[in-house]
Amino acid sequence: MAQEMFYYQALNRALDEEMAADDSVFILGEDVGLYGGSYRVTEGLYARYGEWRVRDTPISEGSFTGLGVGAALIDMRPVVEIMTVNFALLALDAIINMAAKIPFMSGGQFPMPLVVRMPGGVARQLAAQHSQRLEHTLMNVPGLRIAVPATVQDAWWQLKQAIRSEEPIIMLEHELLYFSKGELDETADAIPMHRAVVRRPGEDITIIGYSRMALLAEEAAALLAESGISAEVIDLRSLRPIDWATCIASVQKTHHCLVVEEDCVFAGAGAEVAAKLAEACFYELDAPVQRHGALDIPTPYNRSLEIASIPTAESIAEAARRLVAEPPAAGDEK
Amino acid sequence: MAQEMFYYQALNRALDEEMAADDSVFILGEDVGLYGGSYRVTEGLYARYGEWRVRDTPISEGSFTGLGVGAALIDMRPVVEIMTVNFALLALDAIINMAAKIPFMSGGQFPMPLVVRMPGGVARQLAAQHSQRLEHTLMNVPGLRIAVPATVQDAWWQLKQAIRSEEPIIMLEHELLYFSKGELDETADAIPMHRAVVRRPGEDITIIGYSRMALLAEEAAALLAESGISAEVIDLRSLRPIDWATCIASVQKTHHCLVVEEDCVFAGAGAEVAAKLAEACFYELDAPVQRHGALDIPTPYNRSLEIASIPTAESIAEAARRLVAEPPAAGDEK
Amino acid sequence: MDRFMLHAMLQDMLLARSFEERAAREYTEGNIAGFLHLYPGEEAVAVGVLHAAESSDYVVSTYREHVHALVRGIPARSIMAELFGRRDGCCRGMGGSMHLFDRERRFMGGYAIVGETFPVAVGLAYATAMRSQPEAVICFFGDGAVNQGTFHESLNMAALWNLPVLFVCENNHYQIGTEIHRHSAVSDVFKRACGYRIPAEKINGMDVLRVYEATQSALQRIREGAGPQFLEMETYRFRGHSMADAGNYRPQVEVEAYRRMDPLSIVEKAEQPLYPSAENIASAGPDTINGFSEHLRAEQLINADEIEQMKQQVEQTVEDAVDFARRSPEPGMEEALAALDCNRGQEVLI
Amino acid sequence: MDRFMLHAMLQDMLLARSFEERAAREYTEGNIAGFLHLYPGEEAVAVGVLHAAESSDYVVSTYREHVHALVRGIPARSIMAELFGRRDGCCRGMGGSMHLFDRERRFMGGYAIVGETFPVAVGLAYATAMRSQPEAVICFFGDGAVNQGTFHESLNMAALWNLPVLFVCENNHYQIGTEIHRHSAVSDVFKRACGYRIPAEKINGMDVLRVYEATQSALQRIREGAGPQFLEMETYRFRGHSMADAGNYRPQVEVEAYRRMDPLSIVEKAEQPLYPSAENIASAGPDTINGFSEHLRAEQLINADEIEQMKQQVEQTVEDAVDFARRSPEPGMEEALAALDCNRGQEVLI
Ligand SMILES: Cc1ncc(C[n+]2csc(CCOP(=O)(O)OP(=O)(O)O)c2C)c(N)n1
Ligand SMILES: Cc1ncc(C[n+]2csc(CCOP(=O)(O)OP(=O)(O)O)c2C)c(N)n1
Ligand SMILES: [Mg+2]
Ligand SMILES: [Mg+2]
Repeated sequence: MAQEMFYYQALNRALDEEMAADDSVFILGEDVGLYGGSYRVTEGLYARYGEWRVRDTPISEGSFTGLGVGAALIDMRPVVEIMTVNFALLALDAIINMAAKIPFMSGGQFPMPLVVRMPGGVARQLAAQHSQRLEHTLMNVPGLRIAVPATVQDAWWQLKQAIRSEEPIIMLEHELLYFSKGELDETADAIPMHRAVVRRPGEDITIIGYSRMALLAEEAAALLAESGISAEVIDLRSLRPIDWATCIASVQKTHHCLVVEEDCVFAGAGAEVAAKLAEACFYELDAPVQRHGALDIPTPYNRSLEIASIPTAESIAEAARRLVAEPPAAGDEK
Repeated sequence: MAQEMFYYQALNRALDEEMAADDSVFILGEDVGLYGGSYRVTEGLYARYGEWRVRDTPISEGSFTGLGVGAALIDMRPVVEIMTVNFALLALDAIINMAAKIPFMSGGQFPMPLVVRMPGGVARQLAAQHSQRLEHTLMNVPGLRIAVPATVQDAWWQLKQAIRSEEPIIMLEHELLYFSKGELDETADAIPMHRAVVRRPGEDITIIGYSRMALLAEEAAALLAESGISAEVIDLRSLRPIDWATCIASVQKTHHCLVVEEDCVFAGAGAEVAAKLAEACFYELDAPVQRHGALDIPTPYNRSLEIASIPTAESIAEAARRLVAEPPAAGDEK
Repeated sequence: MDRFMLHAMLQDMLLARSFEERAAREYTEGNIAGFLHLYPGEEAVAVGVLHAAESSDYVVSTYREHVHALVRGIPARSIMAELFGRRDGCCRGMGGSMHLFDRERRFMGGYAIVGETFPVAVGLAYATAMRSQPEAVICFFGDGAVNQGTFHESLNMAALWNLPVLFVCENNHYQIGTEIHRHSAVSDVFKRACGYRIPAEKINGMDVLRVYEATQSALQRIREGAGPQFLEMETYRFRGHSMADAGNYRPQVEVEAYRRMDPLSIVEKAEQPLYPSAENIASAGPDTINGFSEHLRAEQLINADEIEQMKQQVEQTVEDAVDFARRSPEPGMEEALAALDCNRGQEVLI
Repeated sequence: MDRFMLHAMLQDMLLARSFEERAAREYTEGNIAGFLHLYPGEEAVAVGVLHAAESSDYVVSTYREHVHALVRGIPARSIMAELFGRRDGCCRGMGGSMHLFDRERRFMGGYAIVGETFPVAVGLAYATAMRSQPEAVICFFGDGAVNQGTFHESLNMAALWNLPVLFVCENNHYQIGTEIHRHSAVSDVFKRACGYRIPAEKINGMDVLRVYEATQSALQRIREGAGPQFLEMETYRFRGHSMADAGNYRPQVEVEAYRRMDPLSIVEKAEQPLYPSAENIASAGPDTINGFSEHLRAEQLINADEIEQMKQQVEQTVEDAVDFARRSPEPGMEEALAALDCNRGQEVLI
């Protein structure tokens, strides 16, 4: 029953199905309605559900995200789209100090069935202000959950799961994945929202990634296979909580671990993954857990520099090669 | 020539001296002027320097921080006080997308001699919205520097160094330290702004902390000494950049490392420290690097729960004891 | 307005004053900690507004919200227990003074970050409008909050989509130690509403009856579909900003002048002025509320005995609340974790 | 206004149009990437405003800033090279289309996060006022930006402290695909200034002379110490929001109607209309700029030859800019790192 489609279409379908099923679900964000969404994720929904359920907002990220929080207090299920993660810096008070804390501060009286979707990552020459990554910031917030779908199937599953959950959930979608194609099987049994999956089994090294980096890790594994290295690739699918069991089991088998991220390495998302696995697998590791991520600079506009600032399949493979060839060189921050 | 004073007085003196020396230095923030500052840091300066140089602002964190950015573009040296770090969530666009990126995006044309001071940390029953920690968020931003003074001497040194620097610098001051006493020696040779210091030498374990946690680590070391464990305590003093050399040298000696932080452990500031040291000292460590930090919940208002949610000298000592008694138990997230 | 209503309002004002002064004492004695922002002086606003509201309306407030919560009907016991950080507090000791919530009474929270009340109120109103329900949302905030970006963003959205929100500015002239003419380009806060086509009015917030009437007619307009309304309540706080603030930045004459207009004296002025002495009042300049006070007494809507009785009742309520709070147990960590994950239900995460 | 000035303005408008259309072509050919926001249709605003400014005034702009940069005097070469991401770009290829900066010309940046221009402008003005310097700060922004919280916060501070800022709203009626009546409670943007005591006016932004005059007198008031001023320039963009947007949300009749008011035609209408055909114009309704155009021709301030010559010059400038950009080398990573640490100097960190 699988159907081929774009990632954005899978998200669109998830929204459409959930809106049809539950009229407390509504969407709000800039140009989500009449215009159909900057990345077409909300295409067609305005015509179908009308302006109250697909609400075009002014450029007021702080307040329309807060509006979602207010509506969620009385059992609406708002799906806020922040046009890109870069603008979410303006909405962090609503997300961190309100959505994540109200259920707790109220002593458990209030649900927070809020979903905040935001396209992000380094796309193509959008320059420093439009290439912000925010996963590290959101990960440190108790009360939030974060999904980072890399595939068409996960985009559909995780968005549906997020909308149905009573907790505040951030969906980090990658701008370069919207127009990637994949299979959607609506009949398959859903994987739990925050479970990691082994995308490719292997013996020599565990490569852990998420979102677009999980796909590059798979490409890297193919390259590594050519040089006789068998890499196991894990797609985290979720950054909060993280499915440690899947990661640990893999590292216990391969004894080598490379964490790949698009975040800047210093204090990025990978720091948590590396710190935790270095601790949990201390006695199993044949080499230090290494991180491979973005250079510690704002993203340059120039295309070659932009490419050089974040991991590629080749650079991942190269980092993995160095890691399995003991002892590894120190300090690999691509 | 040392003089005893409060931490807030050391900051006040640093401001006063720099303002007297350079009339491009000015202060802005809520109630910094007539009122003298919520924590008395700017006391007396309004009377001395007048309203243009000590500017009381409306409650408009996003814009008055941005005002500082604008003024810094033309060689003013603004010292922005965000009344507490909790309100800095409203100013992150100005800090992350503007202050940190403009020098880079402009191709190196513009300086950014901006200082943003913010009291933070868990104080005393201020509840979840007023106990936000933000170090993890700021650490991941290329272009920023972060100082976290724990002592009177460092408060004075680092604030003066920050004001004189041409780069954007965040001063994270701890609310519970303002009224702590210590010695200030104005004649001592300044330690470089981002150098870590060994506060107490030891042989068996390295305990790394910053801000108030560095002081608790010292107390913990005293407790450990009673049980015959010799702990070396490092005060990072800076979270970006981090002085790795000092940390690595210590871990190479003690072969054990405990990272203490007030941030929630999951994806907190300590994740970077632990990940990096686990990698850099892989072959020297006798046990995994462990982190000891805040529980993964918003800060409860109730006093006992609040205390239980963050490290204490006792809990640090306990974590250190377990760590040196090999093999350590898994998963210590106080 | 009938006698019953009037008495209820006076009783709430007395309770508010007494509760807050007691909270101050408990703070001094170390039973309450953190930031404690008290309401004395501003009672007419909370009482006038909330008596004009329906119990189905939603209320959103700030860190200075004890009295809004009390008048809304949250028992004094459960508020005091929350201030004590105890298990029987309305938020089980997790929220404290600045974060009172009561789902059942539609008290949608005290928010401690200035400016958060606006989008929350607009969100509640959006949901209400979307479901075509007749409820309104009452959003309280101070004069200082008006300068926060969310004020602007939220008022624009409320007007654009014609949402049922009543914005109530408690203009006590100060943002902590910064007087309004030093924090706002316009000292008449209601003028800020002009940029959004929102009808706005300045009301004497020391006069509970005027507050009541203005609120009633604003809520009526809202229910008729006129969209958001804005009321600036001019008022004054007698104490410092919080227990940490002695309020020394204010001229003593100013404090005295406002004490003369103590809202409590509207209905009981001659009987027993709580704050200013009778001589002070006599020597005062024009007191905008004397008229009302005299009117009420002339109408014989209350007498000295009734007031005395009310006061005793109020004192008892507060005493009982403190007693209750004191005896309530401390919450355990498992309760904190349960509060955090209150919504997880049976959801399988991993 | 003298002939020389008028010609300079026309030349800048022609250059602006030509530069932008060429950028669009280079984008289509893959030489420029990222988001590219073009200015055709709005030229009268940048040209009118910046010709009225002094070179010592500061300019702050958005992502739609190429033309502001050009008119400010940044060479077309160095802007085009920046769009190409090359080393000789005004930001060495680090900033790109949305982030043009030029310290020397006081072009204080293109900011890509909507609303950032406000506090930057206020900060520049604060510094200027504090140093008692006579410069003003010109802050450009769109109609959509007006709903961002920083607009409100910044205007309040500018008015409160009487800062020398000229706020220039380029009201092109759209926030990407959302028309102004769907994003703002008031469609007359200038009305937003009323909440801050800032004098504000709506100007026909398709009429370069009117823009010039209004700016000149606003700047004069600012320099006389009258504090911030606000000008709403009503204008229109002929293209989509960016190269990624075909602009299909707009009725074709609307696009055509505004094309008839093409600001370029003010001074050269009869000669060679760039956008609408002569027939289109003839069949048009009232064209607010015909009056000016005729006036200028009647005064014989320009003739066909001069216009032709100007056009050739402009084409050559643009051609040369593209050529220059194409030949400029790519920056290396060491240059990126140098840009990041530009201010470190001799500072010892650790
Ligand atoms: C965003 C933010 N900035 C600063 C503060 C600190 N603060 C708490 S109350 C307050 C003053 C608020 O004044 P106003 O809105 O007039 O309310 P009032 O306290 O007078 O009732 C300030 C600055 C805060 N809580 N949140
Ligand atoms: C904070 C923020 N939110 C959203 C965006 C995406 N965005 C870029 S331009 C734009 C529309 C701006 O409209 P307007 O201010 O009218 O300027 P115009 O593009 O019409 O010149 C939007 C929503 C952004 N850059 N920044
Ligand atoms: Mg106030
Ligand atoms: Mg526009």
